[in-house]
Amino acid sequence: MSEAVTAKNYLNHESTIKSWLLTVDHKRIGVMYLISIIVFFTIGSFAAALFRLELMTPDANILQHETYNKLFTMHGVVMIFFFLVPSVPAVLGNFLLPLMLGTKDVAFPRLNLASWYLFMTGGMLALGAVILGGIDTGWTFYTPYSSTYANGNVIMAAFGVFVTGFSSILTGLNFVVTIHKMRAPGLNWFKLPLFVWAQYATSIIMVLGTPVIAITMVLIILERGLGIGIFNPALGGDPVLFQHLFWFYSHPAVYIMILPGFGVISEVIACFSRKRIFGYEFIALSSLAIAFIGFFVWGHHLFVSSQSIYAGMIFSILSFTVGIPTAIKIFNWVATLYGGSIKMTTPMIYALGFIGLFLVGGLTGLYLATLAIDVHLHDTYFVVAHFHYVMVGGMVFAWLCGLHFWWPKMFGVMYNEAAAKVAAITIFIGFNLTFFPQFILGYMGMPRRYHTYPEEWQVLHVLSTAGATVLAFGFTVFFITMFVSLFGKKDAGRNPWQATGLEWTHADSPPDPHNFLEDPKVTIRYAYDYEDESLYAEEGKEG
Amino acid sequence: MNFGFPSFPEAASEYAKQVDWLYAYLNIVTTFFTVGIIIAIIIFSIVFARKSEEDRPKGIHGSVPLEIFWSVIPFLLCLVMFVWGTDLHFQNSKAPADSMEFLVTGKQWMWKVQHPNGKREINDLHVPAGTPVKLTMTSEDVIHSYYIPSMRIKRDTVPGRYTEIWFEAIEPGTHHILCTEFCGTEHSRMIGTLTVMAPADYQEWAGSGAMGDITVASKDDSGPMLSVVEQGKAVFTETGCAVCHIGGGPAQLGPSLEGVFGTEEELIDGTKVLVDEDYIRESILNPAAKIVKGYQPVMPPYVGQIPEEKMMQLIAYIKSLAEESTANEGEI
Amino acid sequence: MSEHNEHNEEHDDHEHGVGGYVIVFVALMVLSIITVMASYVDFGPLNIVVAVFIAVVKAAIVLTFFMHLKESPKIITACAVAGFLFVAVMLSFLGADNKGYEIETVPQAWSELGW
Amino acid sequence: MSHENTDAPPYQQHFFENMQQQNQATMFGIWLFMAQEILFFGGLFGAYTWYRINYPEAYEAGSSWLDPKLGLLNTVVLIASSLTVVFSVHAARQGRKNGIILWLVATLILGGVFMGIKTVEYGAKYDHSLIPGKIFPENPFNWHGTKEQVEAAGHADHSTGLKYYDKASEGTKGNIKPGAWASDTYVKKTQVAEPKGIQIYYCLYFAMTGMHALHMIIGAGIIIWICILAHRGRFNKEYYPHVEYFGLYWHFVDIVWIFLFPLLYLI
Repeated sequence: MSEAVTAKNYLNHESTIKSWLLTVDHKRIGVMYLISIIVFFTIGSFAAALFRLELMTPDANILQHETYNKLFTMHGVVMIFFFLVPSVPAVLGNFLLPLMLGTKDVAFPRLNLASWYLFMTGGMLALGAVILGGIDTGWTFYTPYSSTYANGNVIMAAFGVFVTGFSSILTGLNFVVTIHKMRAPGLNWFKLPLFVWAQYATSIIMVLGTPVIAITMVLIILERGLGIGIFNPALGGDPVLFQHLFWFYSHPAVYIMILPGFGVISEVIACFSRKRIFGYEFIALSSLAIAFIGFFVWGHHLFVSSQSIYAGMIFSILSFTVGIPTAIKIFNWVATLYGGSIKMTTPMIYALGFIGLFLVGGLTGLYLATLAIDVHLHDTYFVVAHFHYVMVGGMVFAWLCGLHFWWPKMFGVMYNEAAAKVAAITIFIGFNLTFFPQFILGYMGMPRRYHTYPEEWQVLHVLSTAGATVLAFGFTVFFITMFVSLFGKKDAGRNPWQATGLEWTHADSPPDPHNFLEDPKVTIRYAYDYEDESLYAEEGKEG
Repeated sequence: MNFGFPSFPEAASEYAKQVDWLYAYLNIVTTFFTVGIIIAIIIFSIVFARKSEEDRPKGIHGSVPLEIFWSVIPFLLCLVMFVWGTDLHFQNSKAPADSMEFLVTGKQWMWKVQHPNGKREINDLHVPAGTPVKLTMTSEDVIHSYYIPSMRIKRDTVPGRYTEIWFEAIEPGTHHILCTEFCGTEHSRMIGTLTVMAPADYQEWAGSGAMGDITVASKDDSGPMLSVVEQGKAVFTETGCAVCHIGGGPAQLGPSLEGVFGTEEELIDGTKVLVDEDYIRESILNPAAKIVKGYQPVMPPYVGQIPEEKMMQLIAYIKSLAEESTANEGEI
Repeated sequence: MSEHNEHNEEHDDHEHGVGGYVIVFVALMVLSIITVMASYVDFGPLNIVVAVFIAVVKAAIVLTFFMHLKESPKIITACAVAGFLFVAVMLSFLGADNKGYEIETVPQAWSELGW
Repeated sequence: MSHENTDAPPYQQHFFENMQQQNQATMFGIWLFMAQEILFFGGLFGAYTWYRINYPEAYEAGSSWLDPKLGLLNTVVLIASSLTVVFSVHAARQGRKNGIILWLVATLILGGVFMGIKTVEYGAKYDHSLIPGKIFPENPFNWHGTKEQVEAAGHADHSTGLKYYDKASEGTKGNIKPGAWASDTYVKKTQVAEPKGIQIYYCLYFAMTGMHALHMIIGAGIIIWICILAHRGRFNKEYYPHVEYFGLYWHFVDIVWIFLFPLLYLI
């Protein structure tokens, strides 16, 4: 790293490997999560690239059936449990939460470090399962396939998910306590940044939802290892029960994967519109509403799996209901743009891209909540496209957005704006090209997890693979840009975006090991007070 | 089906067309919002672009009427989707009484089908046009899902339990049959062709005795072709069910099965149970679970002794016993 | 919920000392015996309701007195309640899927509605 | 605003403003953990509910082999151990080091009694071949009827095909242990039908009580650790969080049993 700056900060005050591995500093733990999830992201992406290539032709060319199944399972397990769930909460959340709250650390720093170790243990177990023979159950682990018929190391992978689940629970617990008890004097609930609100809602889901998947994984392990029969129809077990228990967590889990993204977007939109956010209370409380209602909609994953049609009806209406708080957020963001002073920086491009893509993802969710339509679309590429629009178009865009936004704060350096913008636009185009054709494929009936498919669908698959190539190129540009920037001059300055929030106004870039040189006192009138002239004062432009 | 660039699946039944109308409504609503919001973002980005670093736009706190407006309108639009979609789904969830019943068994990685007259097929399905066709389905191993895109219907086949779907094809043609629930290595090969034939052609085809291109022939195929009910009767006799379950009278160990299907029976603990496919299946596999009042739990369990296909034939036969007896009473 | 909950001073909640705890213990014992006795009476399907109700009362007693929810800030009570609430929701939805596999259960009325 | 807190007690973490904040934060954290535990067991109770609706008769038949007397005894033991924990916390509040250790050891002993009774019960399940799955391949799950059916058969004739080998008469036959059930190859004129889902009942029985027992074993480890800390004089009147939080944990384990007892043994 550059020698230009000698000021003590959290990155350089100690530099041994031990000082990183045993750190209890939330900022360093955040950076460790960042590095880990980038590794997992790369692994998951390579799996996706391989099977996307295979899907160019209707027949099996480069992969065996078995290999194909293992690859998409690996893609799903790694991306969901080891990339998306920790992407914003564990990286940006860990780094920013105490800074935003004006405190020295999270409530339980050692627990925080333990979470990272649990996460890595789980990740290693899952990767180990992949290396030692792979798993071919899909990330959903549906019984009785996973418990009786599947090949490979289901037990090891399930145990990996179990362990990672506890990492998630402990992180959530830590955040909830931190937000409740560690706020700086004067920072009351309705002065909090919306990122904190989003993290709060997410953490509640993590604490209350994840234990159910943990116990479900225990049951899978017992069933597969000891054949106790709890999901085995031959012994009276019921595979549909597994689906209920699984989705009781896994549906709220998609809100774990998207709510923190909403938080990031709220910050960025306000900052680059230079305007307080429109309808602050509605955005804040809609996060909680989503977290709460999100627990009662899981049955829409079981519309065709012989669930009672009455239960289906209830879950259908509840699924529509959860769309409303989401709509409120989108309308409020657009309303914030109105009358603002909009600057098209890289984070802003990602944020606006997020709104567009998430809109498509969210609205296609309505198709899947509608009973008659879902029967047709269930388990087709329509679902795949919907999910990727929400998760990649939503969460990955939010993650990239947040990374670009807080990069100067995290590492004290500014990246090359032009290159970053090229990456952002390439990713946006590549993403749409990859996944929009899949909506059409889905309505035509292309089932997910198919290795080979009828010939007439080839055109759309080729389009999709072409898009994936563009997407891969975009991500490569992004990684190179960010990596190169680390070796640049540490001259980002304390508040390069002239943003509100304690992390910008009171902490250095990169922050001191103890975050703030003196304890911050909150004097703002309300959150996102962009009319406050002190933001634009001396340290605005030059650090 | 293929017109250069495939973009929309064929709608081969009335129901499929109704689903497409609902789909069209959803497309209109979502396109309106997507395009509207994206245009708003673009216009705002241009009109309110930062002109100078000295810009200090005025903040707006928010507006409760606006929030209510943009919550209630989408909610009402969603309610229409909900009511429409649920109504369509409920109306389609039960097959008409005069449907032809086909038996479908999913197995890694094939669909085994039996026609009402006993003819068998693997993977493919031949049906007559203009007749409601009901598929009663189960699975021998893992969960599969029977999917006919051009009929817009799909249902999981769950081991240990029966599910059903039905459709009525409008005109002759061929369509895809797909498995949509991931079921293992050759999941993507678990596909077949639905051939809709003119009723007369179907009669000829089904009556011909030709077994199509079946590669996995079962032992029963060697003899003269029997209908499902007849095969069920054979199973009924050879398994020895007839000893206790036909005729009735005080000396009989088990309740007579004539005319019981679809009725309610009182159990020893006083509760009532509807005699349906699942109950019959349960009573064969685990007789002691629900004993009809007046009888002793003496029947041995047949778990693992009757393959799924035979089970379906048995059930079809027991059903037919009920139909014979109700036919005399002139029930609709 | 928000600012530090002042009404809870950690050190002045010793009102029910040893004696209080023993009374709580005796109450729990009595309830345990009642629940056993109730199980020998045939209330039909109500048996399970009675048993669960007594168990809920016992759990509430343990939570209130042994676990000191009585003197704890509201947010902590909220934690406990949230846990039980979400389990209750899960159980009721699982119950809603009861017997869902019988297609016969579609009421005629619904399809005749036609809308 | 506060500078380095020089008058802070040694057990205050540096990132907390004061002890009150630390206490409230840790207490809140522990309760969130409790909420998490409730949901963890909630998954098992979900499975219990689901199968109870599907197989009511299996629950009835299966529970006939559980002894409510032992269950009640265990309930008494466990609630008593909750009481001793409360006393231990009470002692901690008054700063009595020996009181902490004494009552915790009492808790440990009661926990041991509970586990002992549990072992007896599990052993009986083994003898009756009621352990599902492949845990004991030499003694697979084998249903011989409810307790009432078996007792009736044992004293009357062999018409239902059931026979109980008591120690005196048949103890030496084959590899069947005294008091064990005859295997299928022995006497079975007609089979007793298994209620559907009977194995599932025992799956749930072992999963739920096993998970509960696992929590008790972890609790026992914590007791020993806290006793060591107390012995070293780590606690005082103002500072005894370990004891207090362990108390909460133990009461939670108690609450789980309060639900398990009636649901498994009584109805």
